Parts: sequence; structure tokens; C-alpha cells
Amino acid sequence: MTGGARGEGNGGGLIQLTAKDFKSDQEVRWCPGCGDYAILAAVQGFMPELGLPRERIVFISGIGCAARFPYYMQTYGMHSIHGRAPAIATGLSVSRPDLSVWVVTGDGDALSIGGNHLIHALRRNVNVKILLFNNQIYGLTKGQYSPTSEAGKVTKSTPMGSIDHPFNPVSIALGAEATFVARTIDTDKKHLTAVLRKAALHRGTAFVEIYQNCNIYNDGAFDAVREQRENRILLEHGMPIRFGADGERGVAQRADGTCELVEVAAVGEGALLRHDEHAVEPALAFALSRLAHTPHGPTPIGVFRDVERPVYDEVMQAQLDAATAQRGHGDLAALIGSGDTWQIG
Amino acid sequence: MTGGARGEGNGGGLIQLTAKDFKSDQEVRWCPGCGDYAILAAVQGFMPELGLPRERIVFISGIGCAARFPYYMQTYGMHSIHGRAPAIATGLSVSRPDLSVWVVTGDGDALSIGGNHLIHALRRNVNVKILLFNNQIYGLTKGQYSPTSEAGKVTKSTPMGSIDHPFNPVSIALGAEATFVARTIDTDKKHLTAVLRKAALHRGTAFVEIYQNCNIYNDGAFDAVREQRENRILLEHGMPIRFGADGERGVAQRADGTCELVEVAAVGEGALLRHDEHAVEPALAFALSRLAHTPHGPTPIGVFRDVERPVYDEVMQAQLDAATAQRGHGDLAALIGSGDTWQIG
Amino acid sequence: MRYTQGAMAKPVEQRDGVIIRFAGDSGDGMQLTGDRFTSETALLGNDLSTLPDFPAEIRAPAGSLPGVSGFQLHFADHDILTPGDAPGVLVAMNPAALRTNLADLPKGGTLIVNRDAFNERNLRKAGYTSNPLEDGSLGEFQVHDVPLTTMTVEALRGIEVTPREAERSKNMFALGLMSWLFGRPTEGTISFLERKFARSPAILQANVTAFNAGYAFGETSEGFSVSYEVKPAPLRPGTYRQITGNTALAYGLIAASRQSGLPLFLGAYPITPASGILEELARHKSFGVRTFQAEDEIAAVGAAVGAAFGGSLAVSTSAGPGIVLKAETVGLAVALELPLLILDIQRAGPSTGMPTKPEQADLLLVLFGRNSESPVPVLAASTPGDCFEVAVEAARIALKYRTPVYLLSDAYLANGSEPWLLPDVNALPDISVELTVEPPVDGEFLPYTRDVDTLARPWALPGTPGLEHRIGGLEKEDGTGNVSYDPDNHDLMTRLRARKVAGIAADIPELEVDDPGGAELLVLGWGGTYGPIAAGIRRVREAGGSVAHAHLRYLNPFPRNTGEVLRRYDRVLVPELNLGQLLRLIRAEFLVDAVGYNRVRGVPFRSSELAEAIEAML
Amino acid sequence: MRYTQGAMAKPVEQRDGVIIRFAGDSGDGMQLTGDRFTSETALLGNDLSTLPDFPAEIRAPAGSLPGVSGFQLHFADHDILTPGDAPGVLVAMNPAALRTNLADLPKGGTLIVNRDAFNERNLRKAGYTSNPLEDGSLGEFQVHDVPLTTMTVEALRGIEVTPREAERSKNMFALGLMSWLFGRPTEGTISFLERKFARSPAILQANVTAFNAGYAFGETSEGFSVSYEVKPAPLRPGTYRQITGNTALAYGLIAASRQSGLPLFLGAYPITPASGILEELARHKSFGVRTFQAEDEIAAVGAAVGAAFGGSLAVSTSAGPGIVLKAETVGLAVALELPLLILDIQRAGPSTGMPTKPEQADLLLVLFGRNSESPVPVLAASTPGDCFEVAVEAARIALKYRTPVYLLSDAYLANGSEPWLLPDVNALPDISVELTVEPPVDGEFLPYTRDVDTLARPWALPGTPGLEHRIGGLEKEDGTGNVSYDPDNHDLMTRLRARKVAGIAADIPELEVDDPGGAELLVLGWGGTYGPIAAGIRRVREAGGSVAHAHLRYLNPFPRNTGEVLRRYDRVLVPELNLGQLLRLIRAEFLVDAVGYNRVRGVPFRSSELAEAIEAML
Ligand SMILES: Cc1ncc(C[n+]2csc(CCOP(=O)(O)OP(=O)(O)O)c2C)c(N)n1
Ligand SMILES: Cc1ncc(C[n+]2csc(CCOP(=O)(O)OP(=O)(O)O)c2C)c(N)n1
Ligand code: SF4
Ligand code: SF4
Ligand SMILES: [Mg+2]
Ligand SMILES: [Mg+2]
Repeated sequence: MTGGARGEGNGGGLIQLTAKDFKSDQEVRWCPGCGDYAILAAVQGFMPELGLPRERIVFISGIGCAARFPYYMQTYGMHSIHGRAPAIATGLSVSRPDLSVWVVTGDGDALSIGGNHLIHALRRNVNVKILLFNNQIYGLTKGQYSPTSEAGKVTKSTPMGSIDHPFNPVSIALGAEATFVARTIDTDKKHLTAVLRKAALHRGTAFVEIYQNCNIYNDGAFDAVREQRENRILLEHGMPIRFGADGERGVAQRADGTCELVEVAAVGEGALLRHDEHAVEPALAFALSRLAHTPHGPTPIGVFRDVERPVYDEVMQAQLDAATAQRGHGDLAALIGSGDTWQIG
Repeated sequence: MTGGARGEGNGGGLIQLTAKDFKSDQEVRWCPGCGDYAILAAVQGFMPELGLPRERIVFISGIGCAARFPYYMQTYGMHSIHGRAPAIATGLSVSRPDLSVWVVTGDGDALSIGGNHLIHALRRNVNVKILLFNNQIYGLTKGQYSPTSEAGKVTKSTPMGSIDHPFNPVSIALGAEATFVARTIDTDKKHLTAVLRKAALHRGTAFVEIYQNCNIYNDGAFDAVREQRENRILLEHGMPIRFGADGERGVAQRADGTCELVEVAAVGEGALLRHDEHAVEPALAFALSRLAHTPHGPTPIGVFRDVERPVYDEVMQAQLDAATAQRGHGDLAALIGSGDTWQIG
Repeated sequence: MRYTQGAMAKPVEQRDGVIIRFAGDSGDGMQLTGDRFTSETALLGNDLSTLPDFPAEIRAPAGSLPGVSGFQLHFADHDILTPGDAPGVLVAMNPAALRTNLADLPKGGTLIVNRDAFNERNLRKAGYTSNPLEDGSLGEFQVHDVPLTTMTVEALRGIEVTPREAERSKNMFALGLMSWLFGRPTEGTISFLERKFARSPAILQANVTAFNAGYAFGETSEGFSVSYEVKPAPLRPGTYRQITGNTALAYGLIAASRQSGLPLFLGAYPITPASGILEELARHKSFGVRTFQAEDEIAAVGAAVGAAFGGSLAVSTSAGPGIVLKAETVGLAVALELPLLILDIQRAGPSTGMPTKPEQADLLLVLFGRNSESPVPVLAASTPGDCFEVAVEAARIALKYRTPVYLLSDAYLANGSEPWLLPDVNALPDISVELTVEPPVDGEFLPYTRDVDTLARPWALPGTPGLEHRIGGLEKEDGTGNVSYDPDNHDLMTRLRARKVAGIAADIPELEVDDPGGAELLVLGWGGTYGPIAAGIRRVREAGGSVAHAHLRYLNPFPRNTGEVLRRYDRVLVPELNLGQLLRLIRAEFLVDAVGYNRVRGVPFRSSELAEAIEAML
Repeated sequence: MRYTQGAMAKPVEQRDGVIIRFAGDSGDGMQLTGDRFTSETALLGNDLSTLPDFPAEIRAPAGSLPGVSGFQLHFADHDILTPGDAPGVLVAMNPAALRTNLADLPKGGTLIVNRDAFNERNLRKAGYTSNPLEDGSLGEFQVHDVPLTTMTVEALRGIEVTPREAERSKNMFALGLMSWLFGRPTEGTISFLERKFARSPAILQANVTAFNAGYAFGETSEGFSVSYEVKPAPLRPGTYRQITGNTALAYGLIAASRQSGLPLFLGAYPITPASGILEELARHKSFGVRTFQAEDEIAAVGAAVGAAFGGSLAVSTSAGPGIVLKAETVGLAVALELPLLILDIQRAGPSTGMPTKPEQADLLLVLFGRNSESPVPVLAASTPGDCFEVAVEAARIALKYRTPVYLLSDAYLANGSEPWLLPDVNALPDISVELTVEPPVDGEFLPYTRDVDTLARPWALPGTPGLEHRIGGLEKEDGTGNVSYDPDNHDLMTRLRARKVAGIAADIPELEVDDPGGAELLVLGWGGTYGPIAAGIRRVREAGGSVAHAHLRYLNPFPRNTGEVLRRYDRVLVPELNLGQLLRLIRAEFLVDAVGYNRVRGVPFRSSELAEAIEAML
């Protein structure tokens, strides 16, 4: 599995790593019960599948609870500054196409201070995998509302309730021309791992929103989908979109292009939307993202979009190669002596 | 016409202003032939319709050629710093709900350095009207590509062609929860004015992309719609979406939610999409925005979306009012003496 | 030592001052415990000073060294200046707390530990290979190893709480015990608990019961043979409250809004240790306060500039990393000549550094951290209570001179507290502004003309008929404010901006020197080190040394007599929690060969180390 | 005066140096004209120096005062240091150009104007109430009022270009005339035009024809009775080219990449006057150069930090407003201890200021504009050609010491040009880096151990097996690099970072002083004012004055003998294009009572004003 990770893979021999190989010697310092633990375990569990030696993997984060992540991974890593991880990862990825570069970020880190870097990384399609741990709160600074907090949220900084309309991370990513957009849940290791797998295989930027419970400042924010599995609208490529305890409900499309929740019995299975994550146009993925603005009822989970587009890093490399092919390897003496010169003495 | 402008309007008497009243004494300093002139004329022509005295109107801009705009308006104005106008306008608008606040910005100013402020203003629905002069180039810094430049563009900073996939300003605005999104053209004074009118009436953030020709560094970028009127897919509320020299073509929706261009004769008028700018869900508006990623063929023009949502400024004011109603006007002595106090002496 | 409960009256010893440190796991509620003990102490009329010290992690793993949270309180029967160098009493709730704090406890100090927490697992987490309660390593201290958890759980039997909830009440047991030991009044804590847990009666009952049990345990246990009394301090008469620096800043801003007649607007993005100001101000909307939590620091200060343009008293708060991000926009405000306050609650750096720890190392940043010549006045608060007054004064200068002003505080002032004599709100200075509201007779409004005294430009708000004008970041023509590339105009404007700020020196008090007479050494400080420096000087003087002390509130411009003061002394010592920033400024400006005492440890100075440093220079 | 064409041989006068200024509307092609004249002059072997001066507007309204664009060239038969204080010859293409430039022309100066442009409309736009060509106001000058437009259009009759295109060739007519007047070779310009207009034969023909016509007009017109010759200057032997500071920086970075063996990565966001470096580097992908035009300056330097982590020679370029935005990320690089170059092409401020004009006022910004103690080496280039060498040296320091380094240039160096003796690329210094590639024997890689000499930490790149490690902006434990809140560790790390940068003083040349002997006054400069200062000193010496000169390339740390040098002189004068920034630094550091000569006019110093200032101190 090396598509998204761009490596030739195993170097000389066969690499047989396990989750344990990806645990660093640093003590994990999240609050007991924090959803970050489950994500860490899932990521460490998935890493061996990359088929890359540890030194070829880099985790870059900003600032926040989530952003502690790199310390716990026995890979290369950087715990950088608030919001800037996508920019830093971009520089690393485009200059080192042999690495597998991952960004770990929070809802504040990615969508508040770092919103611009995020949307630009998405449109450029740089080969980085962005994992956004969305707990709908600022954890590290002790509980102010974030750009994904639901409207009206009472927090330390909004004693009368927040007055911002929140972002829908999937919608904004799609609006920003993302080529891979998915959503998954901290505690669902299997689903999370499956999404990581697809993200890793994707060539270009993969954006993965992970619902993550902050049991200290925003406990239960995702219970409607974390605990009530019947609310998970599982998006599966090529399958009719169904959900509910027994798949008794589904998603259909209205004439105006929007999506609606329906009873399968009432409309018949044939009326259900069939999910196509590779659809060239993001219109339907966008419509699906609007089914749940915040996860308080039935909410789509899975890969919304996964399409091919030239990868920034590769095109840059191709330009370098083309220039070199045309002009030969740069010759400094020729360069500085280019243009009009003259001789003295 | 005071809805969007929030004023009581005419003060004591009837205000009878004309375009000329909105011309400042500053000499206009754009290149001869620049599309900015036409926009300036249209805006000055529209201003009297606001029904507000000049002192109640404020134009705020960032940096760029477009951002020179405020100097030429006989209103209050600020030519601020690169990318930050939406943030500055937010502070002004929420603290001065009696003003009509307008932002003028360029594609670099708004979508490159200022992207984050823009998307946050949009989601908050602050009562500012944002006019983005999109010339798909950095004009003021003499011709580097911008986030809206088409892929492969050869500019000073991209001699082998740009390798970024551009933003679609309408798509990103819709993904960012914008309540009003429109597109118009510098030279079409009538259409531009109609869009300004709707933007002004809209309560909350109005985002207006204006195709603007930079005849020095990116001449003709919009010719496909500026010159070839048959490529203008005019979005008109309640009307079937048609275009072409004689309206012989139209837009229909595919089963997968995407939009397609059709021959009216072939599909029949009934098969055409009927535009609903007030649709609660932005799904269709988004699908329409995908019809033309860059304006090189048939391109939708007009109001994509215009819906109601609580206005940030108003909700903030309401919270202040509610707090005051509950607790009375703040009493400083009581405040500093709150909590545990004790007496000495 | 073993404790059995018995009942007998215990003797009370007098103390003139005590320093207690509570230390435990982040989850142990040490900040709350410390706060409550402080409140009890305040109500008793002691002078006091506190120093909370918590980790940047929300809740590092239970029992780990980085998870230790501490709270130090110094209280006395006389006026005190600092939370104390070293605790006389250390309450350690687990082995990690003991290990990270024991080095600070002097020989003979009192140590109260929760014996129950000294199990193998916790000892290992703290890196102990043997149990210090048993291996004799604590021989030099007066150790009380109390089974706090067991006794709490015991006391709570019958109350409908989970075992975990019962255990979590052990901090109240400890608080009760300490309240007895130092004769603190208990009513305040009980009514506090009643307010806090009004909605969960069982939890309330558990906490109150634990608190009372701890108190009773002190009274009856044989292990505690005496209790202590610290008499009230002879403070200036009046009404007092405890106040932290962040709260005082918030109140000061509200006061400045009232005194200026302008609505308060705060643009902020959360960051430690400044978030508290945003959170406090967000609660006071009935004062017309608008708080805007922005998407980042740039937007926060940008919104403040917009609000300033509209006529608000506009403020933006942050700490180092965020202050850096605001610089370009502050530069804009310098060019626009609009009033703006930027509050920098300094923390240890560089980069993210140690977010919860104090430092004084942003002085040169706020002075010089903008492109080109971009002069801005800078003030610094010296104590938590002083933050109030400095906020009003900073607002006065910003409004009067139409300039951004930086106000420096730090993580120590922000969270530390002291008793604060409530000011008479009717005696606060009038800082109202004269706005320009009338168009000039000749009809042309010139936004860059200047007041002859202050060099301030007219402030005309949008909404004012006939004064429509445009301002911006390009260089402006003197007078008209039109864009100008004229060389001489640029030189003139650059100097005018500089002169305007320099001229504020005429409008601020002279630097006061506390010189008992005949001193040859001057100690010059600024900002949050006031307490430790003054305490260090007190020590030196008590030991017979002669030393003068001056403390700068105004860092730019300096008080007009600063050079004269400095030249009065043979030697000048400048203690700073940085590598010598004020030092550099005064050396450059006054060419005095001052020397620095510099520590960059992320903790306040100890008065003892300063006393030593001073003595070395006498 | 009237000109009719006639044919006769004209006398040639010798001149030792000439200063010409071309001035016209932004649309008149003055920069191109100046560039070409400069190239002709360079090929002839004169020493030269140029100063382009253009408005921030792309093309302000035709004929307006703000729309005037100028280009000044100084060339001579001896080595020269500046583009000259005042032109001897002014070419004014329209009334606005005349009006904005005439004040600089000394009495008796030569004035060549395009008479055709002096119509009523243009005169009005320039604010003339009467035509200066007719009202006698130019009596003090040698005026040649040539109908440039008419003659150009005339000459182009028959060529298939539009009337507008024909008119636009008038700059080539002017260039041809000036080429004749100063005996410049014409082949270079003709082959340049052939390259430039290869795809539009008609335009090519128009330009060449206009150029030749201008030349012929000079030869034949009676108005020009003599032509001038300026002999080649005795420059050091070798191959020369003209170079601007921005191009020299770009080449220097490519050279540093080659000499270090590391690929070059540039993260940049366009900004005047720095964009040229991005644009130049973008053209050299065959050197393995990656240029990344980011969404803003923060992302630009962020990407550079990422590339540095990955082992690139990472660079970010900007000007004041953008440099400010990069500060937080540079602070991160200080904590990470990764090599990084930040190039600041200084321009006039504050805020947006005057974007195309030079200033030296970002020195304190780059030194102190980050939160907390965040030391960074700073270098400054002194001439356009020097930019090359300084870029290599800055890279050497960054790589060797694993530190961000600021390199200061300015708008004057960026666009100004001088003849540059091509360096021998094989003699460039080896600045290769020793990467850590082997895991230590005991298996534990410690990323924050230090080289005993340089105090640099090991640099291990992702991809290196067994050296996986994590770095970040929180304070790090000495050695391990683990997150640490230990007070003594923080103090230690703060001092280590400071000592590492201070220690570079041992690794850079001493400050050289140019002292003819016996001088009591030292003039100390830095950066782009080298030329005017040296020229000012030359004037003073020629007039018999004795004065020493030293110029700092290294601003942090200072060369190790700086204090000693300063103390050698009675008086020290520090000329700067700011309000005294280096001055403040040396006063603080060396306690010398130096004085400043400060001008903030957005234009380079004139050597004459410096000569006066120096003389006043002799
Ligand atoms: C420039 C800057 N501004 C602000 C902060 C303070 N800060 C640290 S983390 C954070 C937000 C954390 O929220 P999120 O990204 O959602 O992460 P979480 O802690 O919830 O995982 C903030 C505001 C900072 N470190 N740097
Ligand atoms: C912080 C900062 N970075 C960069 C610049 C330089 N700059 C000025 S305008 C501009 C882009 C202009 O493009 P756009 O916003 O599209 O406006 P246009 O000139 O095309 O109207 C840039 C990069 C600046 N002034 N400030
Ligand atoms: S504060 Fe919330 S997000 Fe942060 S570690 Fe604790 S539980 Fe997790
Ligand atoms: S450069 Fe382009 S956008 Fe700017 S003023 Fe000229 S034509 Fe208009
Ligand atoms: Mg979060
Ligand atoms: Mg543009």
C-alpha cells in the first residue's frame, strides 16, 4: 500500500512493523477518557499498512490537545505553531516527495486560525493527509467555543451562548476544491482505519474529519452518532445510502438537488441514492454534507469524495525535471554570466 | 431601501443624492482601461439608492489595485492592510449597527492572504457587503498569478505555468455558509447595479464576485462572458435558467445532482431548472457554481443564494440588550465590589 | 506518626506570616482548594499574595510529574509583597506532588501528605524507588502523613455519591484541616460550596461533610498539637476584595469605558494566560461591552481597529505568540493614528515556550516589533491590583494621543492575587475625548492636522455629517492625510509620529524613588517583578543595607526625570525576567553603565536571590 | 531653439563622469530606456550605478504627477559609489516629469524635453499655469526641446503599426539620441530589441527604426553641437555584468545551494520590492530550485520551515509588512534550531508606507520582533553586487549554526544596479553541512545535544533510519529535546540559544576600518547606504578632511572588535535611513556616545549631505 504514501515501499527487504513499533517513549498526556487516545491507537494500528519504514513517515501538528499527537508517534514529527501545520507540511511534502506526510490538527487549529492554510492545501492537492480531530471546542485553552461549536453554545467565552453559525468541515473542504473528504469517529476503530486506508491511498491532499469526544469541556457532543449507531448514515461507494438500526431508512434526492432522509419502506430501495465517492463533480457530496450541520441526528459518515487531480508535489517535480531536461543541470557559472557581460583588462 | 443598510434612512428630511455626490476629490489612479473604473461608476451610481446620508456609509478595503477604491468615494473609508478588510469591517459593523459597511477587495486580497477572514465573516453573517473584484491576477504587485488564476497560467512568478488548482469564489463562499452569494461583471452596469441592490437589501454578509478586467496583466480573462453575452447563464429568481444568443440553451439537473447544459429544443423548457435564490439548502446553488470553474465558457451570473439567517451584529446587540434588561445598566461600583469583600478599619 | 482521634483543647501559637503551598494532581482540585483558603484568609484581614502554578496540559496522566498542579499562598499580619520564596507548609496530595515540590521546602518545614496516595503505582509514576514516608528521607521535616482519602471516604459513608466522587472530596478534607490549623473562618467556604453545587445536593453534602470532617480531624487528632494564629494586617481602611491581574484588567477596561464615555470593544483570540480577560469581559454585556472571539489574533486586532474607527474604546488581548501576529495591524493603527489598547500577558518563550509560566521578555517586541519607525507607548502593571489603574491610564493615553498603546502584564500577575482596596469609582479620572463633530468653516476637513500640545489628530467618527474622510496605511500628507510620496513629507511625518509619543513624557508622573537616604545603589525594575524586588530590598534594608528602589510603569516614553534619577546613583541594578531588555534601553538612552540581574526560569524572582544580588553590589 | 537636420562632423568632449536621469509617464517606458542605456554604458567599460524610481501605482493616470517614473544613471571613467546626488542631464518626457524632477537639476544642467507632450492638457495635469518651455522659467538650464513624438511618428511612416504603437516608440528615439550624445555602442540595444520583439516583427521594426532615427537626429541636428565621451574606468580585470540587488540575491541563493549541496526551497508571497527574487528564482528550476508562491507570508515561511526540516536550504523573502507576519514562525525556527534564511528587502513604512521607496528601519524589528528571548543573526548587504556574497555567507551561518538568519537589503539595492565582477564559481566557499546519519551506539538519538564549538544541534533528516525524533515549539530539555517545564532548564536553554548566536562573532571577520591615519571621527554605517557614505567620505577627504569609515555587514552578532574600534575614536557618526536604530544598539552595547545622522525620506542619502554632516563633526 504505497499509492498515497509515494514511497517505493519496502526498501531492501520486507518491513514487518506492528502498532507497537509506532509508539514513542513519551508518556501520553491527554485527560483520561479523551477521544484522542482511541485515535492514537487506531493510527498506530494502521501505520504498518503503509508499508513504509518509520523514518519515511512524518507527523506535523499545530497547537492544541490534538496537536500533541506527533510526540507519541515513533516517526519523525513536528509540534509546530497554532494553525500552521498545513503550510509546514506543504513545504516538507513538496520538497521531499519520498516521505509520507501527515497533519494532525484540531477544529480550532484547522478551522479558526489555520483556516486559510487548510483551504489552500486542499485546492493545491499537496500530498499530505490531514486528520482533523473535531471536538467542537478549544480543549487546550480550557473550553472556549470553536468554529464548529453549535450556535448558542454556552462556554467560558460565550456565557450567553455563542452567536456564530458554525462551519461544516466537510462542506468547507468541498467548497475549497478538496479531492478527498471523509468523516469518521474516534471510537470506531474499524471505520477510522478504513478511512485512513483510503486517505493514504489517495494521491494528493486527503481531508479526514474525526469526531472526537472531549470529555472535559464538551462531553457527549457526538453521542447522537457515537452512541446511537442508528444515526450513522454510512457512505459506502456504490451502495444505496441507508441507515437506521436495521437499515430501514435511507437518503434520497429531491428534485431541487438537496438530499432528504426517507423511510425505505415508503419509497422503495430503488429510490435511494447510490453513493459514488469518485463522482467528478462534488455537487452530490456537498448535498450530502448538508444533511447534518452539526451531528445531532442522522449524520453521514465515510468518504464523501475521492477523485484524482494532479498532485501539486508531482507537478512541481515534473517542472523541475522538464527544465533540467530542456536546459541540462543548472550551471552556476553560465547563470551568473548570462545576459550582457563585458570584459575588462 | 434600508433593509441591508440598517439605517432608519433619511434622518429628518428626504435625501436626494446623486452619483456625483459620491465622488471624492481624489484623482482616480488606475491604469487607463482598467475594469475598476466601470465598477466605481456603477457603485457611485447606486449609492443614492441606499437612501442613507453619505456619512453613514463606510468603505473598507485591503491592499491591491481594487483596494484603492475607498479613496474615490465621498464617504468614510479606510484603505487598510492586505487581506484584513473583512476583519476590520466586522469590528466596525458590530460596534456601529447604524452604519452601512462595504468591503472592497481583490482576488489576492480576499482569497489569498485574506481567505480566512473572508470565510469567517461569511459564516458569521456580519452585516457587511463584500465586493470582490476578481481579475484573476495580482495587479498591484505587477502580475503574479492569484488563487483564481486558471491552472497552467504563465505569469512572472510561474514562468512554466502555475500548478495550483484555482478556487471558485462562489463555491468557497457557499461552502463557508454564506447567506448571500452573487456574481456580476464590471462592464455590465445594469446587472452590477441590480446585484448591488439585492446585496444591500440582504441582512447579513453579502458576497459579490465581480469579474474585473485587468488590461495590463491579464487582459481578456473574462472575454468569454464579458464580450460573448451568449455565454452568460443569467440566474433570475423563479425563472427557468436559460442562456445563449436567443435563450436557446439552458441548464438542467442530472440524476446525480450535478447541473448540465442542454439545448432547450432537445429537452423542452419544462426540463430546465428553475432558479430559486432563496432555497434554504445551498446544494443547488453549489451545483450551479460548478458549471464553470473558470469563466471560459458558459458561466452563471447573478444571485446564486440569498437566504435569511440571524445577523451577527443584531444577535450581539440583542445579547447586550438582554443582559441590560436582566441586570440593569452596568454599575461599576457594584461590579468591582462583587464576590467576597471585607472591611478594614 | 499515627493519629487517633481524641478531644482536647489545643494551644494556639502566634505567627506573623505563613507560606503554604498546596500541591497535587491536576485532577485533585488544588487550585480550588488554594482559592478557598485564600478567600478565608482575606476575610480574616491578613495581607496576602498568591501564586497558582499549573501545567499546560489540561490533565496530564494522573499521578505523573507533569500533571502536578500547585498553589502557593503567603499571608501575614503585615503588608507583604510576594507569594513567598519558599513554603513553610507543604501539602502534598500524592508522590508526584511531593517530588516536584519538596526541594522548595526548607529544613524543618511542615509537610502534610496524603498517605493513601503513596501506593506503589503512584510512587513509580513519580519516579520513587522507595516510599519516602518510610525510608527516612523526610527526616528533616515535620511530617504529618494523614490518610486523607480513607478518612474522607469514611466520613462520607451514607452520602449518596459514587466512590469516585467521595474520593474526589479529599481536597475539601484537606482544606478543612488547614482551616483548623490556621484558624480560618469556615462560613465563606460553606456558602461558596452551596452556591457551586446548588444543583447537585449529594455532591454538596459530600463536600461540606468532608470539609467539616477535616476541620474536626484537626481539632481532635493528636498529631496536630497546636494551631496557629496570624493576626489581621494593618491595611489601609476600606473595602477589600481579592483580585487577580486578569480580573483587574477587565475591570479597569470597563472603568475606562465608563470614564471615557465610549463603548468597550474587545477583539480577542483565546490564549494562555490572556483568555481570562476575554472570559471576564464576556460576562459584562450589561456594561455595553462587546466581546468578539475572532478567528485568530490578526482578525481580533483588526476588528478592534474597525471598532476604534467607529468610536469604541477598542482593545485586543493576547500573549507572546499572538502579540507577534498582531504587529502588522498595530502598525496600521500607528499610521491611522487611532486609539487602541493591546494587552500582552507575557509568558515564557520563545515560540510556544512554557505557556503557563511568567516572563518579562516581550518588552523589546512591543517597542520594536513592527516594520519601520512605528512608535507606540508602552506601560506595564506591577501587581495584580495595579492592573486596574494601569488599564485606565493606558486608555487615557491611547484616547488622548490617538495612538495604539501596549500594556504589559504577565502570567504571574494574571493568575496571582492580592487584597485590593476598592477604588472610589467616583474619584476615577475623567478620560473623555473631544471628538470632532463640526465641519470646519471653510468646508474642508483635514484629518491629519494636529493639536499643538498633544500632536494628536482630530477624531471624527463615521456618522458625523460633513466630515467624511478616508484614512489608510500609505504615507499621508501632513494635514490633508492624502497619500503622499514626497520625501520631505515622509521625514516630517515620521518625526511627528515619534514626537507625539515622546511628548507623552510631559503628561505622566515623574519616576519616584524610594531612597531612605544616602544610597549609592539604585535598583530599577518594571512590571510584575515589583513585589519580589521590593521584598528583596526590604530584606537588605532590614539587614542594614542602604539601597534605593524605583519601579517603571512607563516604558515608553520614560518619565522625564529618568535620566536624572539614574545619574544620581553610582551603580544601577536592573533585575528582569529576561536577558536584559530594559537594561539595553536605559544603557542606550542614558549611557549609564547599569548591570542586569537576569533569570529566565519561568518563575517569579525570589526575594532572597534579589537580596543577595543587591548585597553583592553594595 | 529650433532644430533642423543637417550633416556635419561634431566635436567630442571628454567628461570624467555623467549623471543622467530619464523621467516620464509610467507608460513611457522610462525603466526600459534607463536599463538599455545602462547596458550600453556597461559594455563600454564605465563604472556605473543606477537608481530606478517608480510609483507604487501600476499606471497612474497618464500625465499626472504621481504617475511619473524615473531612472537615474551615473557613469564614469573612475570607480563610483552612488547613482549620484543630482543629475547633470535630465530627460523629461512630459510636463509632469519636468515638474517633479526639475528641482534636482543644478543650474546649468542639460534638459532634454519632449516638446510634443507640452500641450495644454498635460500642462494642466502637471499643475503648470503657463508653458515652462515658453515662459522663460527654464532660463538657467541648457534646454533642448525636441519634438520627440512627432519625429518618431514621422520616422515610422510606412511601418505597419498603429499610431499608438508608433507614438510609444518615442522612448527608443530618446534612447537613440542619448546614445549618440554620449557615444554609446548601439549593437547591444538592437539585439536586445530583436530578442524582445522576436514575435512581433512590426513592433521590432518600429523600435529599431525609432532608435536609429534618434541616433541619427543627434548626429545631424544643429541643436546638439558636441557629443561627449566618458572613457572606460580602470576596473579590476575580469568579466563583468550589470546586476541588481534582487538578482544578486537570487544568484547568491543558487550558489549557496550548490556550495552546500542542499536543494534550494523558496517560500514567498509577492510584495514590493521583494517579488523580483521569487520571480528570478522561479526561472531556474533546472538548478533544482523549488519556488512556492504561498497564500500569505505566514504560509511562505511555514513552508520554508517544513522544507528546512526536510533538508532543503530554505528561504523566505519579503518586505516590512510581510516580515512582520513571519515573526511567529521564525520564533518557531529559533526553538527548533533549524537553518532558515529570511530576506527582508526593506521599504519605507510604517504600515504600507511608501512601498517602492528604500529605508533601513527594519533592523530592530528583525532583532527583537519575536516574543521572548529569540536571538537571530542578522546580516546586511551594502551594494547590489554585495548581495550575492552576503547571501552565501548568510546561508553558511544558518546551516552551520542551525539557526534562522535575517538578511537585510532594501528597495534601493533591490532595483539599483552596478557592474559586477563575476566571481569564480570554483572559488566559492564550501558550506556543506554534516548531517547526522548514524544512530548513536547506545540507540538513543538526542536531538538537542550540541557541538562544543558552534553549540549547533545535530541535524537528522526525515528518511534517516533510527533517528526518528520529534521537535516543537515548547521548551525543550537540554539534550533530549523532550518537553520540559523545569525552571533551570529553561534558563539554561535560553542562555544556550543566546550564546550560540553570540558565538558566531568568533567565526566572522573583524570590522575593517578605512582610516587614512589620524582620524578622530569614525563614520559607522551598515547596509545599503555604503555607496553614499563612502562617496561622502571621499568628498570630505578630497577637501582635506580626515575621517575614518567602517561599514557593518554583521549586525548580530557584531564583529568581535567592534567595541575596540569604536573606542579608538573621539567621535562616532552613524548615518542611517531611520531614526537611529544601529545607533541605539551600539550605544547600549558599547556605551559610546555616538551620534546619528538620520533621514527618513524614502530616498538614498546624497553624498553631499553626508559630506556636510561629516564636516560639521570634524
Ligand atoms: C498564535 C496562538 N494563538 C493562540 C494560541 C492558544 N491556543 C492553543 S490551542 C488553541 C485552540 C485549541 O483548540 P483545537 O484546535 O480545537 O484543539 P483541541 O485542544 O480542542 O484539541 C488555542 C487558541 C496559541 N498557542 N498560539
Ligand atoms: C502583508 C502584505 N503582503 C503582501 C503585500 C503586497 N501586495 C499588495 S497587493 C497584493 C495582491 C494584489 O492582488 P489583488 O488582491 O488580486 O488585487 P489587484 O491588485 O489585482 O486589484 C500583494 C501581494 C502587501 N501589501 N502586504
Ligand atoms: S481537554 Fe478535552 S480534548 Fe483536551 S485532552 Fe482533555 S479531554 Fe482531550
Ligand atoms: S494593474 Fe490591472 S487591475 Fe491594476 S489598475 Fe492596472 S489594469 Fe487595473
Ligand atoms: Mg478542538
Ligand atoms: Mg487581482
